[in-house]
Amino acid sequence: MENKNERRREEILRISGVNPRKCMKCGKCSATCPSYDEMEYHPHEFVYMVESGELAPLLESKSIYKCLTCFACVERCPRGVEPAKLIEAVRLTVIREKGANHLKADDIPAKLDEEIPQQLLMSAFRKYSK
Amino acid sequence: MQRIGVFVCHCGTNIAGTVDVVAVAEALKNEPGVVHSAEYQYMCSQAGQDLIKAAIKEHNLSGIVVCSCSPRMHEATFRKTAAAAGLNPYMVEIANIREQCSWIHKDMASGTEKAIILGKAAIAKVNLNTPLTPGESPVTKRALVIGGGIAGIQTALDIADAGFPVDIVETKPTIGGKMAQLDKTFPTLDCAACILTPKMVDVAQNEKIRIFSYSEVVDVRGFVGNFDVTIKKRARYVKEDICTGCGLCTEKCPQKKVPNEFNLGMDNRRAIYIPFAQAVPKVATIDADYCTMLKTGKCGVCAKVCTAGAIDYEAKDEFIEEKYGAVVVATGFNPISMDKFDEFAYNQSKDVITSLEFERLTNAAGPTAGKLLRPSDGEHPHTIVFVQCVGSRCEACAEKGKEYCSKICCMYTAKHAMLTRDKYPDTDVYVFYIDVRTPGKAFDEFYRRAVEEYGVHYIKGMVGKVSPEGNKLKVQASDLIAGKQLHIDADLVVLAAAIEPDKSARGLATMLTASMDTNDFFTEAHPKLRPVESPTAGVFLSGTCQGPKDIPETVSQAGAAASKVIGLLCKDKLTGNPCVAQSDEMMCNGCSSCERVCPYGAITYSDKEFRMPDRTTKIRRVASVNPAVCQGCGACTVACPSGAMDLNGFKNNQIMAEVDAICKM
Amino acid sequence: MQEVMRDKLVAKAKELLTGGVVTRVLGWKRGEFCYDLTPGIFKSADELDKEFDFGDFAAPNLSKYLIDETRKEDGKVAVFMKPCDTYSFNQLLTEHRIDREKVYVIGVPCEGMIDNKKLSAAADGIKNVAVDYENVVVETLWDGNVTVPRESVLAERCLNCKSKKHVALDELVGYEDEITECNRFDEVARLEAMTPEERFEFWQGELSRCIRCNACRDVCPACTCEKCVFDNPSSGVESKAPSDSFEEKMFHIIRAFHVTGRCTDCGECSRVCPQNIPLHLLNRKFIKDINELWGEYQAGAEVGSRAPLVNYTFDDMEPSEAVERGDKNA
Amino acid sequence: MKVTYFPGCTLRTKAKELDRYAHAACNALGVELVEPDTWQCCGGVFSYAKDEIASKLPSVRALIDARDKNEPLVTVCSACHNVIKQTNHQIKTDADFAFRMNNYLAQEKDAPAPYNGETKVLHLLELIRDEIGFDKVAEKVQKPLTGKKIAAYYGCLLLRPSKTMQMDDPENPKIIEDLIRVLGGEPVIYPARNECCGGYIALEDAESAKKRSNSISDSAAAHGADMIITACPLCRYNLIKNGSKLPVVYFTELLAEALGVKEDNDGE
Amino acid sequence: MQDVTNFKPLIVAFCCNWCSYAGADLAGSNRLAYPADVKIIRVPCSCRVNPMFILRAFQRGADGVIICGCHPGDCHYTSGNYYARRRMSLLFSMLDYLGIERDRTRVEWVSAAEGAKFAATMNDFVEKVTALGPNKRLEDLRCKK
Repeated sequence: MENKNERRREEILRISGVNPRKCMKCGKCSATCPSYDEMEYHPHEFVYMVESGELAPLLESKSIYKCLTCFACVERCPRGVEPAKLIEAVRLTVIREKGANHLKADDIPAKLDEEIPQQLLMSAFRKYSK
Repeated sequence: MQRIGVFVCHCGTNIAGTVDVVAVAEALKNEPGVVHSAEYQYMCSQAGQDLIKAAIKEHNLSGIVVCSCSPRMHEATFRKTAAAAGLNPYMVEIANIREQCSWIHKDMASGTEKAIILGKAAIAKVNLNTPLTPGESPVTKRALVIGGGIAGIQTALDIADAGFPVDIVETKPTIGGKMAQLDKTFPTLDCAACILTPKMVDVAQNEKIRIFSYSEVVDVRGFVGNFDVTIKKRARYVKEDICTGCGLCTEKCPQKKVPNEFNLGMDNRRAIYIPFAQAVPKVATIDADYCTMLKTGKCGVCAKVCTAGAIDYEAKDEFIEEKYGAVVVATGFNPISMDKFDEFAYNQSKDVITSLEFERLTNAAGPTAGKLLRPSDGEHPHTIVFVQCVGSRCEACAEKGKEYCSKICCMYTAKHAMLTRDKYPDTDVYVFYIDVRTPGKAFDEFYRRAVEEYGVHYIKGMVGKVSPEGNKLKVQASDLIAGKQLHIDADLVVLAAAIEPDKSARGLATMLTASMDTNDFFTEAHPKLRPVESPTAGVFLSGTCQGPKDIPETVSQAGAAASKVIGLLCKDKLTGNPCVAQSDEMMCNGCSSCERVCPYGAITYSDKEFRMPDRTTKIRRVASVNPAVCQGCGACTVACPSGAMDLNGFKNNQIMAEVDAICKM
Repeated sequence: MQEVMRDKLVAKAKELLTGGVVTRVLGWKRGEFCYDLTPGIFKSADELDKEFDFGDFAAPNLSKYLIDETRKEDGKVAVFMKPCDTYSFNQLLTEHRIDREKVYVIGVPCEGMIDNKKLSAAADGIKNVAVDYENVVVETLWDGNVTVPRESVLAERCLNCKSKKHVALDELVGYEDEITECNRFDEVARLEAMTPEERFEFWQGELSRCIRCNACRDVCPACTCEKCVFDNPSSGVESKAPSDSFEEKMFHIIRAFHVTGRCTDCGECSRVCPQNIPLHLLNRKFIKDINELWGEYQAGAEVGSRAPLVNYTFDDMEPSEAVERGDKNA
Repeated sequence: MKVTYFPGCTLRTKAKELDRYAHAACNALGVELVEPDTWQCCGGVFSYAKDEIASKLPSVRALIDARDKNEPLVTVCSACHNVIKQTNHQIKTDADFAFRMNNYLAQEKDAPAPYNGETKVLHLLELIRDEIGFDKVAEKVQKPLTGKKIAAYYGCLLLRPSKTMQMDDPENPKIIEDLIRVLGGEPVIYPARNECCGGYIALEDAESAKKRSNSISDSAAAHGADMIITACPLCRYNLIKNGSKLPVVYFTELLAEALGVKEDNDGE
Repeated sequence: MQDVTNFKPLIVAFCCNWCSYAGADLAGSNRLAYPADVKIIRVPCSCRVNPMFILRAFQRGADGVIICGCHPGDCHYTSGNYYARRRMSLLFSMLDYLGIERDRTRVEWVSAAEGAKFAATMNDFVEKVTALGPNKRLEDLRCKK
């Protein structure tokens, strides 16, 4: 168990390329986050919890689907930590598991409307499915 | 061939306990060049020294080796002894047979054997020693202080107080620097002008001090004790010696739309101006970029109203050449540009200001006569948000912010917050911080008073974005303790901008061959032990040009720099260390390798003519070392591919002889 | 085989001489044998016609000779340079050894030079040589025509050519070219991968052949000291005769160290070594280390660049790490 | 001037106007937009996982096509631009990624020469500013947008991450405002112009997208704008779908209008 | 075969005057023993150590050479040890390349306060060099038997 957690942590750090130790805990990422109210765990908490190995709550949290990858946190972080990349990596460790796609093709028809651009479907699939 | 005397010290039993000193003296007797060998209880005692002096005379010694304690202990002693007996002090070598032999080895046999080898190495070296005479250079008894802020002012006053003439070069039309722009000073809250302007007057009235205002240093040559400096005095189009500072011209000038830099552009001044009421020198200056007369030749109002006849539209830049013994750099700082931090909307709203602008907004001599009013509409702000660390501790991007902590922001922000709450109790004041750093006498107490007595809201977290909406500034921020994202409708946002060294510092460092760190702060000769000296001899550092500092620190460093300058100027002649590098021009390639590794800028090049064996002449570029500047590290000797560069006292062949002596078994 | 022919260079040299742009031309001179080109100064059209040569044996790097030439008072000297020679030229400019104002650099493209030691080994009694892309046809005194693949007799440095672009130039005769692949550090890496015993064995075998003829030093464009430490009695390492003493053993280490960061890897040392000692492998080791430890550095690529040994950063690697670093690669 | 043009999937379906007016305007400006023979959808979003290769192949193929023609690669859709520029940047800066990507390409039929980020990626806005020049555009304006108060909406994709996108100041951009001025309109500066519209969250959490989109259109309206212009089909969709009070149009449409080539292309 | 049991190596230590030589003095003052095989040569700065000195020592029979200087950042002359660090990196790497045992050379930063470190360093270095035995290779580099 310990081992699996540690492996996951390393995987998250590897695929994101983020070094959470650079964080100086100023909270500017969460100050800047447009999805703050929708999230249970916020960008700075992702950074802190990945660093401390507290992955389970993050992996189970809906917060990983609420990040818009708008990169405001990345842009404004004074230390170059790039929290959005870390959140994406956490999400990927979930949806890369077998059968763990968050968005399935079958869900789509119900959500379609006349005007939906292809871009939206493509983006959502990329973000929520493997 | 040298005539060498060897003197082996017992140091009581300190040496004699584990080294057979008699055997050492006996063994060294037969080394090449040795004509005399003796041992004695305490060589460093008066009797021991007398014994050495007598031997030098009796045996006509040309060099001596003392086998004793560490040279760090008594090398100077024995050099004096030798000099007293008429021997060049640099013909003395010490074999360290105490700290590096008797004290660490238990066994008499191996201790003795090693002591003999160390003695042989010292003898081998002395055989190659040559008498050295320290170079002497005169000292020009005048100091130059570059920068006329509080650091430069304090340094100049202290040097002048000791009786030495000092020149201050200041780029602005007046001295005073940043401190003149401040309102109150932490943690005592005394008014900056009240404590600074008397000092400015002292400077003006001090007969030893000359002020070159509106001037800059354009060239520096020479070395410690002997700097030749060229100062450019920019044309101010007003004769300084005639202008009385009455200020009539500054009221009548028709060009009213010049941004007033003293108030950071928050109001306007005229094209002819005196920066502020207590300016020193109190003379007017014409801003050539805006003056209609200078630009078009039509106007001349100031000349008409000046009863003293001080206006001179024909004035030209003047160049002054002066000699100095010491140079003090006091170029200070500036807040960084907020252009790259527009998430705080500095460029999008007039009501987002920097802390220095806030100082002017609360200063009685400022654009609002000391009333805290919003720059956009002149209304009194009811909610003020202070943001700390804007651009400080910022590692993300080099062209954006600074990696270091600017040190002064925590305290001045606490001051601003406290003063605002004191004067306007109806205002809500928020301070967003990452850490509050208040090391300093009565500093933390000050910050706590802001929180506890004045009710300033300190919130751990950073502001993410400031959005100007209507006449409000919507501030979106983190409250990390409460775990909330805050949204505050503010009337005024104040940014604690990071500070950086003045832009002029880099060019100056090049002229002075003084080193700088990656942030363009001047480097000190030693971070702990020589904090006010540059590694370049004769160049001293005062104030924030060396690193972020508050006023008390700046003033103490300014005084320390002054005392170092005084110590230098007190000397009539500088006696150098003769163990300096020396270039053999016959072998020098002129390749510049040595110059590039020299931390002191001691090496220069010139083209010299050499007569060749075939009677032709050849011109070659060759290096020469200024012995007054060289500190004798030897970096150049290894960088030199041809071996033309050598170090007196530690010559290649001397060290090689030591190696040979040690390895000859 | 070379794309640009001798006649074109001669014409260019004559034009510069008659036009008064230069007073003399530094180029390659025909020697005793067809493969024996040496540096030469040409002052007239006549001399050029008679003695100037260029081709697959124009190996000598002429940059070093400019030190003396530019100290002479009489006007400008034109010099022909292959791309790799221009690196040495720039390095000498960096070291203030040459007065740039007095030189007119004519760039000559290079398709690779033939190593006459390799050629002599392949064919005995060389009378004449014809070269095309693929082959070298040697007319010999005794064996008739001997044909060998060109690649087999190309100089080592040309097989691992580092650049076909001139980095210093006043005028180009011909064209510039690109290098697609350069594996010049492969041989160093191969040695690094050996055990210390094998390496010792290798170098002992190579360096034992040295006869201390000083040819490597004399040809080296970095070895331009007014007085070499090995000729200087006060340096402590002076010695001229082959002996068993210190400098004899350490000569090549010290020489390589003295040119570190200044050596452009022109390969002249190995070219002239009569004992075929691969001296360039010492220099290349230093270059490889420099690149790996402190970032890519090519001496002579840029005039005025700061050589790695007269530079530093605060977080350079420690010597112990620098030495052990290789183990991880292996 | 001839450039390689990557339209992207949405420009062929729901955002035909964005494409059509881009062609019309470029025609008027003397720029020929040439599509590669084949191209595939960029994927809509750039994957930040370092080990993600396959989803970036379409971008690389387009980049190679432009490289082989020695032309810049131009996009108009913000999303395509963001994905392709970031992919190009990753190839240039991440040697491991470049190595694996090239290995991948080497397996293909008619494998192209290894790609190392040589192509210059330009958004049409950048092409106008940096290659054509605003002054040249100003000369060609036929029907200035006089009196129109226009709010430029950047969103996140054009500007961020700014180190990679290098288009403009991420916090206080001006490229679209400058264009509006050149076209004779009056730009409206409002703080939400670089905020996110919600993007793909529309499919996951419509409420969240609504909140984001409304805050943007409300901010633009509050600052007195008559209309919002954008370069991104998804931004436009989110703003309109969530009830923007202001019309939302593509910047290419305004450009074509000012250049006097809009009508000719309407209803094609 | 060498008589390894009685082998006493010859070690030359170059110490900078300001830090390491003072550190060696401190080791002495604190009576921290290290083998008498170590002989110290005082130089003003580690940057004064010419690679020629090191090679000379080996050639004349030294079995190990160690250079001690101030810690990076603490150089009395501000930058000398940074140059020394680069020079020694290259020199040692070259000796390794020629097949000379790595443990015969070392650079160690010892401050004036680190008497204990100085003694410990010397003890360790002597132990490593003793284990290697006499320095035959460098001497034999040119003498193929």
